Order: sequence, then structure tokens, then C-alpha cells
Amino acid sequence: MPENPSRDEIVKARKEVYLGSVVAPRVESRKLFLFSLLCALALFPLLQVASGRFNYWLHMLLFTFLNVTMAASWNIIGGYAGYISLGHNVFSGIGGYVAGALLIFYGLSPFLTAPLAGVVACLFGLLFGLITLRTRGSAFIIATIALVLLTKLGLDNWELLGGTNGVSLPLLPLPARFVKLPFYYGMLLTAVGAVYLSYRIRHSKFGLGLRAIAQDETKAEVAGIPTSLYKILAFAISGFFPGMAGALWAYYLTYLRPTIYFAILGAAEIVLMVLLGGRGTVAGPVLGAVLLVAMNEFFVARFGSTELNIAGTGLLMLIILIFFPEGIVGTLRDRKKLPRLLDWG
Amino acid sequence: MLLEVENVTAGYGAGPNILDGVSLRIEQGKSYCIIGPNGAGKSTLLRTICGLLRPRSGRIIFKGEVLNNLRPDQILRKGICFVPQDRSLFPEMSVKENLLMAGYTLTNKQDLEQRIQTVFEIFPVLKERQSQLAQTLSGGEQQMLAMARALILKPDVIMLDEPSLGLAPLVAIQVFESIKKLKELGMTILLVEQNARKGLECADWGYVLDLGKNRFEGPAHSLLHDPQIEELYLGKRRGTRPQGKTRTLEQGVDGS
Amino acid sequence: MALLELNEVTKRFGGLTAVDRCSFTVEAGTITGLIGPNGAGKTTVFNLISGLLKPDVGKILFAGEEVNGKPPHLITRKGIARTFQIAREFEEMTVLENVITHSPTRGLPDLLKRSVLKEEREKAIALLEFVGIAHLAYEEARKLSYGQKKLLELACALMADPKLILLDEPAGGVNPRLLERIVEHIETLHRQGTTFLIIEHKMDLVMGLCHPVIVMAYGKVLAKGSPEEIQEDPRVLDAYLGAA
Amino acid sequence: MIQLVQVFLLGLTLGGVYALMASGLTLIFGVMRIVNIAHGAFILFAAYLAYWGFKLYQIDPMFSLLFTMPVMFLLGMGIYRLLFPRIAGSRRFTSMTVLLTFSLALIMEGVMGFLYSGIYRSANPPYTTRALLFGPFYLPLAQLYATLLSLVLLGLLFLFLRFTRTGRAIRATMQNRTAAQIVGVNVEQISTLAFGIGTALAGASGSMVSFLFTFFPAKHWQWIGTLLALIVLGGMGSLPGSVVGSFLLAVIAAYLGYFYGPTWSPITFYLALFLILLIRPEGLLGKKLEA
Repeated sequence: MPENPSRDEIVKARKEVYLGSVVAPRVESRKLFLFSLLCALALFPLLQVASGRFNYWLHMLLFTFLNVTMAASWNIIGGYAGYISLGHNVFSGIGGYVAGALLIFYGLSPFLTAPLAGVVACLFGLLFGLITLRTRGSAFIIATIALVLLTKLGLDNWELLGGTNGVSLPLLPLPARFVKLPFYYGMLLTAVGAVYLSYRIRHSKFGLGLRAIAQDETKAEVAGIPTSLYKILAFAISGFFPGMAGALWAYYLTYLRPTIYFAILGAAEIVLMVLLGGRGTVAGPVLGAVLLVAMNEFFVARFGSTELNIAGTGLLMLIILIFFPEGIVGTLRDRKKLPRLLDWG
Repeated sequence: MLLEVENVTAGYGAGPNILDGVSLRIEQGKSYCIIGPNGAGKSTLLRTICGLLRPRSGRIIFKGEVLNNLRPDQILRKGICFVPQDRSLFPEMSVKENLLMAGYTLTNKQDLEQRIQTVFEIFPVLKERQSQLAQTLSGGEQQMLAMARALILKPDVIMLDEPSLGLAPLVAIQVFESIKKLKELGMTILLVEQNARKGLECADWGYVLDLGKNRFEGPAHSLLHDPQIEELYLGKRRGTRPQGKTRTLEQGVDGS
Repeated sequence: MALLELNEVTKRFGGLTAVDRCSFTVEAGTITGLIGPNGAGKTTVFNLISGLLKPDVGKILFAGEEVNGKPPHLITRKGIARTFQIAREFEEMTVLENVITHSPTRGLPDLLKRSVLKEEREKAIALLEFVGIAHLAYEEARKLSYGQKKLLELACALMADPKLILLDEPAGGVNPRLLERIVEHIETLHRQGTTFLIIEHKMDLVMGLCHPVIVMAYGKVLAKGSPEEIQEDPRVLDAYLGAA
Repeated sequence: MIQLVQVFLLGLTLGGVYALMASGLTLIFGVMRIVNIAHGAFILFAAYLAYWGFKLYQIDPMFSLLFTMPVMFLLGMGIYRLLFPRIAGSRRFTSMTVLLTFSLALIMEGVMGFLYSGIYRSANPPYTTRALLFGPFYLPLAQLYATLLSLVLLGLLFLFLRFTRTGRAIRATMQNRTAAQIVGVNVEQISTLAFGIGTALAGASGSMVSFLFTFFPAKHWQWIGTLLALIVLGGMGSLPGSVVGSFLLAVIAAYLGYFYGPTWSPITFYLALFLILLIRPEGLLGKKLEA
């Protein structure tokens, strides 16, 4: 190596290039933007209160929040730890059924029981993790598919909750003008929570360990990381916010039905969102969710066919996998063109 | 000149050069032994010649034709057979089927059957075991099957990578006997061997590699007694050798 | 008391006995060399010690405590670090993160801490400084040259302040100048009290650095002694060159 | 007692069809390490071919394999050539193949849904309503024919793999890819062929499915769930294992259906999958699950 007297300076310079965003003023502008975005989202319903003509937009936003929650949570196990789950909608389904059952049998509002639904989803994830995480690679993915099918089958046959036909939930007793508002705020909170959790994990020891597992599991184990524990924890944690979101979503839709909550297409879309945005990045899943909701809306409006929608989902996923496996954020970062706004690690 | 390796460099993936400018000249009908300490690049050299690894630079010329960019199956058809270190048998196929697979590039069934019979004559033990699965053979038998498999094609050059590896000494001796038999049959043999003494005994000419480079070469029998080789394997002696004094060693628990 | 002790350890793969009733000790404060021809079972011994494989028979004791059958991460926690023959790195992480991944965490609360703590960063930079690649700390690890990756492995191994370091061919694929540095580092660490067990094929290096040297062949320990003794032992030469 | 034997027979006569369905998937995994999530969709596509062949041209679905197999064979080879060489060197090959075939399954599901709508369909040649009676037992003819035909096809597959040069090359590639290269097998070519044969087997399965079950575009998920359980149980990449697994689970599922009602019988497959992952991840006859 060339003898360079100012190695300290080089280190510092490189560090600044790498951690550019950490240097004070820029962070402030990012934080400012985020803060204003949140404020705008929080204040948006006032328009609805005032005019009553924004129900469609409220619905779209709230649907986006749901997807952001799902994508950001999936990313914890699928992105950071590199364990692909093709059945992640199982968590929101379970959350929905838990909260729905509590509402029907005990009259407890899902707004109160949503965290509990999240915890149940978490425990479910823990159990699944204990069973399957000894396996790696394709066997794990197969197991996640089976998990959805198994859960669906179970609920299809659970007559108490309506079986295949499902069961309707009581409406939230509010006038049509306001009925979406509690859901909107609830889902917004869930999404913010999920993204914040994903951000915190990305920058924690835990996240470092998960990323190590994704890249070389044996080496990670020798580095002193209890890989099995990490994987099981990651899978369980990635179920919490989807469980909560599912509870709210079921109440919002006012019915429980296995075909809706346990469709493979649902799981596919979660995966697609993260792949589109960029696996293993913090901003990617958020970006992917927003883009996919917008695209879906555009195509459904255009062609109005759910069948072609399924084919489109598949085709888009195929194209991304072959041509942009790193997704938007990853590809931009590789080309060093990632805007600071999206660079959260 | 049957086979010429000219200044070849090669390595795995993005890794460093394992071969760092190696040259060989192989003549028809002679046998060669490549020796050198671990990490000298001996196995890598054979893998590069047979096409499992692409050379980064340099040329491999066989019968006047450059082989550099051919696939393994194409090189095989030119007449170079390779018996790798791990023997690469098909564990769940019978001995006979392994030999049938060896003749995969041949299309004449009767011819193939005849060649298998010829090979059985060279390795009678394989004939006895022809319907046994390859994974049930002993280590020495597996090595013989691997060599037999290469013979099916009557190749111009047969390359053997450490045929004695993992074999008990007595079995290794049998394997070396078989190699000598091949030599008597007039085969051109390129042998890589850790067991330098035995390997050189089977060869006409020896190449010594170290760290991916040619170190020196010479007639096999003269290399056998070259003090440089000992040094290569065990390092330079520090100080002069104490004469006539045997030191006692602390033995391992199972030391003999 | 020996820092590490293998007692009649055996490991079979299918029909092949890779390690066959192998016993040896590594005394604290030594740089012990482990040599032997290809296929002697050296790397398998490393995998057994670090817990990646479980012995079929036999015991492995570290500082008097039985560690065979424990998962690798627990063995690492007890103070055994290792490097791999072919350098393995977390390629999409920065060099610094690679080192810090090896920093021990205790209990669940530790998991929530920031991925790179200030004191860890300082320690890791100091280690990278020590092996001479601190200027690359914020590069992605996959961009390093092979030799630099070897140095990174060494820095990683040091992060948890191990009592014993297992080095698998530290000189493999490394140019002579870099090799000199690696040797210097090993000697420095040795003076500071770290024990080493080193698999190496460059005999000049082994003979200059290690004492004692253990020779393995056919999965067994053939001999153990000072470098000079090993060089004199006819059986060792036979193991390498084959019986005449 | 008679009932129990009857259930056993019914399960057994489905086992052959399951085995045929699983064999293609196993072949593809064994040779190329690709978990083909689209296999169920391939079967379904072929089932539609057979169905329309019956509806429009009155071709007996059993004979439809004369065209479903060649069509699927070519389709499979085309898809393989188009997609897989591009990801050959990718670092996370396994998960890439799963995601890729997963998206393929979605595409096929969508296209079939668009073309044929979500209506439940089933071909109904005359033998679907008849049964073979002997003593106190009966066997539905459709199920019997399908399983016999499946067994014949599996037998042909076995003979092909066992006694032909190409078949041997496929087995060789399954057992040791490098060794196959060393003896001169062009493994890329063999992989393409094996993928083609795998999908052709899906084609044949589709022909059987067309008159055995009712189907609709999203049905393939249920099948792929069943098939994945079968190949994990059999030990991934082991053909004998998947055949044994198929018969075993078909019979267990039949009993479960008999005791707890038909809607519960598919649960056999998923429970078996989790159980096997928990107890013996390498499967019944498999050696080691790849990392």
C-alpha cells in the first residue's frame, strides 16, 4: 500500500462520502420534508370534514398505508435477513380474524384490540419460525406458501367464523362523511410504526446481524451471531404490524372471508412492492408500495380486469427480477444517483 | 508435441491467479508427473486444461489447435480425459452404468460394449462388481472405476488428479500399479500427485510447480533424489543439519 | 493447563474417516502450526473446533470446558475466533460493518443498540489501522482485493478479543509483502498474549513462525515437535513425499 | 372394515396421478435445482387444452396427452431458454428461481383467467360417471383409468431414464453435474431437455386432471401446495421418494376425508410438510436438503 501520511484524512473523507447524509444540514432538510409530509397526511382529512368529497382519496391513502405496512414488515425478514416469505399476508389475515372474532363475540372494538391482534400474529410467526427456520433456501419458501394454504384451509372449515362464506362485522356507527377517518388515522399510525421499526432495525445490532445472515449464514454464525434466534425473532417481529393493519382492514371492509385475506396474490403483491422499491433498503418498500398502488389503480381503471391485473403483477415481477434485481432504490444507489431523500440505509 | 500449455494464468471467480504463468510440453506416449506443495496450482492446472476453468491468459494447444474457449464436453471429444480428485463418479449408478456414461460421446453401442469389455480386462475387479452401485465400492475400487471411465474413450491424454488421495497406503500402491499398466499400454499420462515419490516412479518426466509457477523440471528419476524437493515441501533448513543425531520427538497420542 | 485439547476426536463423512481418533493440545501463549498433506483432515479439525461440525466421537475442551456439540456462535463467545481458507466476507456491507458484526452482543437489549456504536467504531478502525486497510473502512467489502480480504478476516477475528485464533492458510493467495505484514501482526498479537493455531502450507512461514508444529496425516496426528524436529523426522517427509 | 378398505382403494387410485404430477416437479428440481412454483399452472394450462379438445373436437381427454405433452414440452423448453440462462450466475440462485417461477405462475393464472374466466370446469367423458364393481368394493372408472395411465407413463419415464443414453445423461446430471460435464454431457442442453420433459409430464397430468377434478384458473395454487408437500416429503430431487410420498399421502388424505369430511383432506399435505420439516428435513428418501 502506498505510504500516505494523511491516512486519517482519507478515512475521514471516505466516511463523509459514505455517510454523506449524516452530515448535519442535509439531515435536517430530510427530517423537515418528512415532518411536513406527515403533517400534510395528518391534516388531509380536514378537507373531507369540510367538503365530504374526498372519500375516494381517503380510501386510496389508507390502502397505501396498509401496503406500506406490509411491505416494510416483509422487508425485515425478506430483505434484511434474505429469507423470502411468499405467505406474508397470513399475518394480516390472522390479525383481521382475531380482532373480528373479538368484535363479534365480545363486542370489543378493533381499534382497541389491534395491538393484541399484532401480538397474536407475532406469536404465530414465532411458532412458524420454530418449525421451519432450521431449513434454508427453497424449503423455507415452500413452507411459507404452505402456511397460507394451511391457514386458509383451517378458516374455510371453521364454521363458527362463517367458514368459506365468512362473516360480516358490524359497521362503525358514524355518518358516511366521517366513517373513514378513524381508519385513516389508525392505518397511518400503523404504517408509520412499521416504517419506523424497519428503520430502527436496519440501524441496530439486530439488523446488522440479519444482513450478515442474508449474505453468509455460516460466517455469521462463526462471527458469534445466534442465527436461529435472529431469524425466528425477525419472522415474528415482521408479523406484528401486518397483524395490526389486518385488524383495522377487516373492520374497515366489514367482513371476514378466507379467500380475501389468504389469497396468494396478496402475498405476491407484497413481494412485488419490495422488489420494485429495493430489497433490504428502508425507503424501497415504501416507494414500492406507493408506486404499486398507483399503478394498480391506473390499470384497473384502464382495463378493469382483475385477471389481467394478476398477469400484470407477474409480468412486472419477472421484468424486475431479470433486469433490476436491486429494485429502484438499490439500482439508483449502485449508480450513485440515489436522492438523499430516499437514502435511509 | 501433443499438448502444449503456454504461460497460462487462471483463477476462480474474482479471486487471485492460482496459476501464474505455467507452461508444459507433453509428448505422445510419455508420462508426466506434476508435483509441488499444496497450493502450487496442480489441480487448477488440470481443471484448466480440461475446460472446467477458463484460462485468463496464455494458450493451451492440443494437436495444433487452441483449446482456450471450448466447453468441457468439446475438449473431451478432442481426446483429453480428466479424472478429478473427488473421482466424480455417479454414486447412484452401477459400475456398468458409470462406464456407459463414460462412453456418452460415443454413438456406436456395440463399439462401446466392446470397449467396456476391454476395460474390464485391465481392471478385472470392476467386472466382478459391474452391477454394484458406485457408492458401495471401496475407495481404491472407486479410483479404478474413475480411471476405467477415462479409458473408455481411448483418449490421447489421460489426466489424473491425485489418484492416491484418501487411500490407505496399500491400496494406493495398487492404484500406482494400475497407472504403470496404463503406461505400458502406451497411454500419454499427465499425473498430479502429492505422493511425489510414487508419482515420479510412474513417470518419465517431472514438473515441479510452486505458487502457480514452474519451479523446475527434469527426468523423473533424477527429480526423485533432488534435495530441492525436500526443501520445497518442508521449508528451508535453518542452520546446518546436525549430523548423525536423531532427535526424539514428542509423539502424538496415537503416534506410532 | 492446555488452552485447547482434542481428545480422541473422530469425524466420518459417509465411508471416509476424515479425522480419526485425533488428539492434541494447544498450550496457551503458543503459535502452534498444523501441517500435513492434502486430505489429512486439517480443515475438518478447524470446523470441529469452531462448531461447524460435530464430532462423531471424542471431546474438545477449551480452557478446561467441553465445547464439542455447542453451536458455533457460543464457541466464538467463549473466545475462539477463526478465519477461513478462502476469505469470506459479508460482501454487501462496508469493511467497517464487517468488523463490527464480529463484536459480541449480550442479551436482547443489546440488539436494540445502534448497529455501530462509537467505541466499536473506534476499536474497529484501530484494528483496520493495525492490519493496514483503515482507508477502506467505508468501502463495500466486495470491492477489496483478495489480499485485503485476508487482512479483513484477521481484523474481524480480533474484534471479539479472542483467547485463541484459528487461522486457515493465512498466507494463501497473498503476495510476499503482504505476507510479511501478516506475520508481523501475528507476532505482535502473540506478544500481547493471544494463542494461535495455524494451518499453513508455506513451510518457510510455518518453520519460522510456529512452535510447536503438529503434523497430521490420514486424519491422525503423526508427530508434534519443534520446527527443527519436524524437519528432521523422516516420517514427516514420508507423509509428504510418500513412502519410498 | 369394508369401508376402510374401500377408502384405501380410493386413495390408492389417486396416488398414481399425484405421483405423475410430482414427477415432473422432482425431475426439474433434481436436474436444475429449480423449484418450479409454476408447475401447478402448467398442469392447469394443459387441463384447459384437454378440456377444450374434448368440448370442441370430442377428443377423449385420456388421448389428449398426445397433444398436451408435445405442446407443453415445447412450451417448457422455450420458457427455460428464455428465462433461466439470464439468472444462471446470480448470487441468490435458489430464491431467484422461486421468485421467477412464482411470477410465471401469476402470469399464467392471469392469462388463463382472462381467456377462460373463473368458471369451474371439468371434462365429462362417459367413463367419469361409471365405476368398476367387484365384490363389496367399487372403483370409479375415471380414477382407475387415470391412475393406470399415470403408472404407465411413470413406467415409461423410468425406462427412459434407466435405459436410454439421454435418460442416463439426465440421471447423471442429477447426481453430479461436474462429473456429467467431465464425461462429455452438455449440461445446459440436458437441462433444457429435462425442463421440457418435466413440463410435458405436467401436460400429461393436465390431461388426467381435466376429467378427474373440477378446475378454475386459481386452482393451481392448491395443487402446487399439494405437490410441494409431496416432493419435500419424498426428499427433494428423489423420483422414487416422490412416488412413495404420493401414494402415502393420497391414502392418508383419503382416510382423513373419510373421518372428518372431504374439506379437511387437503390438510394432510400441509401438515405432512410441516411435520417433515420439523422431524426430518431431508425427506423420506432424500439425502440432504440444499442450503
